[in-house]
Amino acid sequence: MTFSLIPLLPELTLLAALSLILLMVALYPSQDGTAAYRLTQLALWVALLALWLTQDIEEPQLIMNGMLLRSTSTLLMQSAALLALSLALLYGRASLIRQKLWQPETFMLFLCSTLGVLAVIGAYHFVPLFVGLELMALPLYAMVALRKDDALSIEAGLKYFFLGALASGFMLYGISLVYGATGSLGLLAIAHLAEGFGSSNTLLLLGLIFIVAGLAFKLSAVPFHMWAPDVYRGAPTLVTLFISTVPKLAVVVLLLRLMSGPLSSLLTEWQTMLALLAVLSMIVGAVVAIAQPNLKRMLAYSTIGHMGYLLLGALVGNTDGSSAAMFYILTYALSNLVAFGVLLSMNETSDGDSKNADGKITLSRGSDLEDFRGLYQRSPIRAVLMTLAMLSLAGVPPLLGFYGKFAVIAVALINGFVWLSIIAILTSVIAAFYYLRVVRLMLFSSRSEGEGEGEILPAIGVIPRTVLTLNGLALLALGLFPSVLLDTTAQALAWTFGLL
Amino acid sequence: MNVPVLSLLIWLPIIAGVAVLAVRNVDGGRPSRWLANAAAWAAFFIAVYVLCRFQSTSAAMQFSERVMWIPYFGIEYSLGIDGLSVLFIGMNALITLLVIAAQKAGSKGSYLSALLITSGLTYGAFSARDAVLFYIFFEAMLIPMYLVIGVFGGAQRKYATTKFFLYTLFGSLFMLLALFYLYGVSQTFSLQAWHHLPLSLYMQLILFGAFFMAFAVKTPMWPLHAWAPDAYAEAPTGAAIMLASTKIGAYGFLRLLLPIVPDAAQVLAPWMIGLSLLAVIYFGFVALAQTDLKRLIAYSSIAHMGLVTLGFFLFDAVALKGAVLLMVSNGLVVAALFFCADSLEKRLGSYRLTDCGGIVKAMPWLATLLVFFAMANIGLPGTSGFVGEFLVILGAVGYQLGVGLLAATVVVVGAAYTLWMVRRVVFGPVTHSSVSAITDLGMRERLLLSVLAAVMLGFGLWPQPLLGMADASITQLLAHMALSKL
Amino acid sequence: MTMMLALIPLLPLFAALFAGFFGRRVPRHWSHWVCCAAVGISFILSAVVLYKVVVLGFTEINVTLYTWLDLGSTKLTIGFLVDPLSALMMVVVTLVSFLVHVYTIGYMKDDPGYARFFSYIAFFTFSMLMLVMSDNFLQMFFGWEGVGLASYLLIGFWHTRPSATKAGMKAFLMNRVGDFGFIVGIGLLFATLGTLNFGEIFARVDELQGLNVSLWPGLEWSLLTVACIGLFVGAMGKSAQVPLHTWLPDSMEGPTPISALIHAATMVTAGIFMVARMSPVFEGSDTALSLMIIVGATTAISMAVLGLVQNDIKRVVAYSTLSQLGYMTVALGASAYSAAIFHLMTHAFFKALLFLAAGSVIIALHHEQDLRKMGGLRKLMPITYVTSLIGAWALVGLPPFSGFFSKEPIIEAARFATVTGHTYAYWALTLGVFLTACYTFRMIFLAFHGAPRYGASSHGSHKASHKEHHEAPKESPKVVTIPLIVLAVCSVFAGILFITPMLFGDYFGTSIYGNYVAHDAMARLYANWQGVLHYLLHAFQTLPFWLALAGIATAWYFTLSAPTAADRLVKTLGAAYGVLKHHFYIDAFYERVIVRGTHSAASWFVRGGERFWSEGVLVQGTTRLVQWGAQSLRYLQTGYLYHYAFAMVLGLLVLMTWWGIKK
Amino acid sequence: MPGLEPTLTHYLLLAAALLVISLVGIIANRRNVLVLLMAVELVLLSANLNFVAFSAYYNDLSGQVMAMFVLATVAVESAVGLALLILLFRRRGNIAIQTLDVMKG
Repeated sequence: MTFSLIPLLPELTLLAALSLILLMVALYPSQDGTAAYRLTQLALWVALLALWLTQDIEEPQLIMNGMLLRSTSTLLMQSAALLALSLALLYGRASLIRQKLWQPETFMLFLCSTLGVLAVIGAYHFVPLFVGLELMALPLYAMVALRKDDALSIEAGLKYFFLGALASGFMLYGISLVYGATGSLGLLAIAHLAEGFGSSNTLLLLGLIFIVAGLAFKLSAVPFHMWAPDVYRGAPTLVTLFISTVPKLAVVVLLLRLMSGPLSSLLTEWQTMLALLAVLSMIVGAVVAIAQPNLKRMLAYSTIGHMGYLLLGALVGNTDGSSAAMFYILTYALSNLVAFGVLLSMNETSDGDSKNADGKITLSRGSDLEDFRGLYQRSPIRAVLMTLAMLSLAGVPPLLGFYGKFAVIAVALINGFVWLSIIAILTSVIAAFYYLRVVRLMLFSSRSEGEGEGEILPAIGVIPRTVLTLNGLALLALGLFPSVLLDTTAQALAWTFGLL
Repeated sequence: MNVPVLSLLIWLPIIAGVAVLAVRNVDGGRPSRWLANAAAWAAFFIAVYVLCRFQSTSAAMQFSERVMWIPYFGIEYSLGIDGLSVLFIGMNALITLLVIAAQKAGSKGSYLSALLITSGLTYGAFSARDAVLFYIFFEAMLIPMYLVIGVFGGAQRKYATTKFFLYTLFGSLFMLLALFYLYGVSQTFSLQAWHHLPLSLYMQLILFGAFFMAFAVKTPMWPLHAWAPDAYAEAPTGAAIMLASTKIGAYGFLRLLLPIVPDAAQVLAPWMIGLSLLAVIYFGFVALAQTDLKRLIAYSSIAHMGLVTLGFFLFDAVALKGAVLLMVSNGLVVAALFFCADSLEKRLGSYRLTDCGGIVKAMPWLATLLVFFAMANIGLPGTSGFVGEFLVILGAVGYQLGVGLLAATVVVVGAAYTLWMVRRVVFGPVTHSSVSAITDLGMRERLLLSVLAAVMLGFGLWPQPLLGMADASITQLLAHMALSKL
Repeated sequence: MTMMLALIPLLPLFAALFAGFFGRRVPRHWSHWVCCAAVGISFILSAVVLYKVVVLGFTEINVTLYTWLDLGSTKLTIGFLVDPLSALMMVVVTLVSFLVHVYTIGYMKDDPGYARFFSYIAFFTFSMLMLVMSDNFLQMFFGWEGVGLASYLLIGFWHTRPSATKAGMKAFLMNRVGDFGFIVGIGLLFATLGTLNFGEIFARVDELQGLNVSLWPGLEWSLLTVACIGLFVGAMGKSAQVPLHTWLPDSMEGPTPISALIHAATMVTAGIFMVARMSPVFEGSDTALSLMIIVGATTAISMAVLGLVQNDIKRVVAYSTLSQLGYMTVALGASAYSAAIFHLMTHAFFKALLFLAAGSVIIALHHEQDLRKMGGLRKLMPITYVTSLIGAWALVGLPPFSGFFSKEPIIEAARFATVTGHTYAYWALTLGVFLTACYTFRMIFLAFHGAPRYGASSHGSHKASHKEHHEAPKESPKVVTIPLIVLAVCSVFAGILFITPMLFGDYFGTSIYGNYVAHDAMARLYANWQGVLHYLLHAFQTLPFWLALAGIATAWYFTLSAPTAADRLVKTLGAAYGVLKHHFYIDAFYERVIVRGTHSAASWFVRGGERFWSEGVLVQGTTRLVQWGAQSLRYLQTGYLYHYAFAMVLGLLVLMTWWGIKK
Repeated sequence: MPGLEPTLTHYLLLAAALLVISLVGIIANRRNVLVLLMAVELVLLSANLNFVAFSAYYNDLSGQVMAMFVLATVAVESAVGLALLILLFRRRGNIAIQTLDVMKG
């Protein structure tokens, strides 16, 4: 039994960078994050390069004894994850420095989690899958609580940790039941075995339910969403961006993979459960976001809502549905990057820093909606980019976000999920309201007092600004030529379906 | 002859709009205004070219362009115009030109830019032959409109814009569902193909509901109109005109709803007629109680749109022709009245009827033109307003005497609120301290309004050329609607 | 020929445009020269046309100018139909219009809106000519509304007076109420016959017989009746028949020349003209004829009664116009269309004359219109007096003045008519003669006879007269008196000259159609006709003649012989007098019920429909609902870790039960 | 005793019981974060028990391999959890759960 390590080059690159940073920290304990940051970016791009060079994109292949899958869809999603992290770090660099998180450890955590993401996207066996999930999740708990002196950060970290651990437990329990039902942990083998069961196998069904619960938590689908607003709010914004984007890519792949392959015999049960989750997520996401005074919190509910739409596409359970869901998550990630990119360019201060536990903790500034009042006058570029992001998230043509909604709702409706589609459009109208509120505050309102502006709006570096602008324009450009992304996704899936 | 004329028409204003935005702060905004004017003129001439080259004897799509755009869903970038579109292309060109040309020095580049982009998208919506393309143009218009009203609008602009945006989005998303369904059935988004798609009555009724939501909001029809008066009243004049004059919602009825679900339209026609009559009478009365000039114009426009939708659902050639002509006319009249309101507001600082009054002494030009436009709004023969109104009423009487009687009330009610407005604004005692000090219309305003007046008069005295362009397509539409798709 | 016909309306139009656009930039007299010349040429051309029609025998000239709209099924065209009926109308219109134009030069000479006034009246002439010359409903409606617009603008000519602008608006709106019926009538004809062309409609009118129309499914009416009633409602608006008459007295807010031109001689008779033009259609519906005869008779008698109690000289004439329009309508109802048109013509002359004479008095008295402040002008203004007297005689219908020849046949026709209500009409008209004589001569006596009252009563009570009342009133200038004289001549001779061809000859030929079998009033009149002379002599044996004399005597008694008797009579009448003084409370009804009702309905729509339902329930309601949902769901997000975990476990359990239920 | 020989079902029931206990522990515990940590670990361990039981049942080693991986994960998880606990205590001076409600709604 021999196998080549070449296909693992991307993962290995990240691992190498991780180790190198660890070594650097050991050797030069007092250094700041500059070197680690550069190394991380380098590692990400090298990994991206390696990904594209080592893949034979025509044929999906199982490597490492059937543990991992390499296919066009994993290539796409892994690339997306790496790219998203790279952009996120670029946008969040200044923010890290301001929040005194400019340390090598920060980047180690990011790399570690991303390694988990790559593993999950590639995993075709429950062992690497579970290990990947944990590898992805555990650093996140630490990252959320990275601001060790910020009460909100710690609170968020704890909440995320406990609930995340519980969800991991659900997931694992579910895996164990599936193992019990089939006697195998390899997805390919399970797929073959489960085909004969139909939906009569209690263990398999129970297992499915636990797994869905675990996945729903990762996706922050209602009612497994409760962590999301608090964590989004409490975590350093860069971490929030990461949580809302990169792991979601992995979890979507996981969901689609389990649904289309190993557990496809239970499609009706999948659909019923996902439909319930989707409806609740769409409604809660749209409705509760309206009452949020804080942008990060609002975006948490926005994510919840978006996951509802994504599930709408996913639950269809065929190639079209899967590619729609995958396309959706990509459009969402791109739009989200812009929104958070703008948010990261603002200076967040936390008045809670200095208070102790007995005192009342006032929440921080810099991410409240009020801080965006009259933003256009003070910083047009931020306001315009944020507007693009909000309209894209709201799904207004001709921005990219529209096509995401277009794809999932089209697929759902054509496949007969009429009521879900109607709920989807009703909630997207409600959702449009809160996205527009941000636009309205930035563009239509003016700020009366002028104090504290420099503090909130530091200058943005040339490179982040350029890249962020390009990212924002990409929402429009891809909106005019959506086929670039849509065809890529669809083809990636078309070539790999059955072995997603 | 392969110049993509329609693409040029669509993208030229949009690209110019972006360029205007880019240079808006250069040299005190002069280049941006110059550019905007140049673009508006260029688009106008292209539109004139299109109108001239248009073969009015044919009901077929002309100036066609087809490129596969989103192959995954089979969505094509497919353009083409027939007799129904061409009138509105022309009107959009005229209105855009006037709106842009009306801007004096000092107006913001971003404002002009938004107007240009809206104009380009409007051309797109009128020439799209693919449902998704239509939808995108239809919806994308929301963004510049939303921004321009929100930034440059009146005191209640935030509330008004939000309502406007959400209402329109709400309606059009239902249409999107209908498009998806039709795509699911036919595997294409081509409108042409959908026109011949057999559909069960049950499905047609559902699709009707979905299309109705979109177009009834946009038209607007009762009871989905609540956004319109606020949006018209709060919008800056140019935006209000672009919003009220382009008639894209009513066009949607003609282009999508009627040909795609003709049987449902037949079945539901009595309800639609009822809603239209309700609009005519109800909005007429509401207009009567308005104290704000712009709101009065807004309600008047909505009331007339009731007559337009009435014309659609009578399934009568005369009424349908009248409805199309009324759309064009109402676009012109509303634009003219909004311009007048704007001229007044610039001088008196208010749109309230109680603040105007007795302007005839100080502003004979405006007074004369306003009376003329009021007469066009009333539908006095010889003005454009008469043609459509008359034909729709004729059609309504032919359909059912009761419907005709109710439709004809517009003759009285329309005159009542319009004359009331004229009496308050033009005649009567001077109620505002600055009325005596104001100056009459400047050269630019005079020219602008005179052009509109001349167009309305010409259209009223000889509407045949206009109808001639649309005639073949309307006839074809009627013939098509008469065929059952069951 | 086409060119000449086109020029007849277009010349006044060009003049109107000239005066309107350039009037303020060129010397004042250019406006009146251009307008008078244009209308004058129009008159000459019209006379030529009439000559061709009558003498050269072009009985019907039908030309099409252009296709206004091609509807596929039919072409709506603009063109002229010239036959004896329209030729006559053209001459009357252009003649009166020309005289009024000339008169205006004197009457309006100090007005700042001089050019504007000429522009308006020239435009009016254009519209009126388009109306009478039209060969189809579309063009007729164009002229119909055009004259309405001109009337609106001219009533509100002195726009600084709120009462004037209000009267203009009222006139327009009431006419629109009429138009409502008119357009529905046109629509019915169009819907059934598919054409708006008069010739085609007349040719196919038999197809309409027996057809029914349903207001809504189940309620069926005769189509012809509904269409005729619709058209007649239009005529009621334009020709100010009860109950759509109240705008006409108010329209006296306008300058006097237009009262003469528009609100006496021409525009208000457009309704009469239209019905006469549509005679083939109206002949098909006894119900419509009956309605006309009743409405006309009611108008004739009730407005004559009101004329008795007016003190404003113009209003007296206005009510007399209303009453006379009632006579014409009765004639129409009695199928005596030619009698109606004949009376229309004579009325145009003598009523224009009376108005212009009243105007002459008004200028002489420096815009004093109150009869109680006149008196004794006979000596000071001899021409005005004599012409007024001729007008009054004509109006009262004393032989041999024109009014006699036109009114007498109408009364006779009412008697001979066969439709329901003709007896009522006959007695109403007969009594009307007495009343007409009363109010007309009351006006003459008050204005021209007795002692002057204008100097004495004007101490401070009237605004403008303070400075001027020292100057004695004097005769008006030539531009004013010459039109009076011309009209007086017409008033004297028009009847005696034209009664034979117009009523009993075949002047109208086929242009007026009467069903002389079913509605044989004209036939019976003709049977009694033994020539003009006999008719004159016969007059002294008829009731109307003596009633007229009695009326004059009564007027003389109450105004000159025993002025205090009038006051005593008023006291005796008491409440009844109040009813008259308030015009039967019709205005009050409109003001209090219709106008206020509309306004309160409008504000109710705004409050109930817009604010409560659309804005409150639909918009705010949805918003509140969503916000309430948001707050409720937020409440669930307590912030406590164990609640979050509980939610997850609950979710898990729900998924399980879901599956369990399905199982 | 043949009747007391534990079968697969017994192991599964035990694991399920452990799961329920831990869930109750998480929901009902409102004071101490440390107890919460223990309860959470118990969830994973109950799953682990399943793996081992099934592994034995199927005579398939992969389940036990999985259990090993899970054990390692549990250890890491505890480490992260405890670290967070320390942070909380340092910041607040207590580890009560009820105070963790600054963010809500």
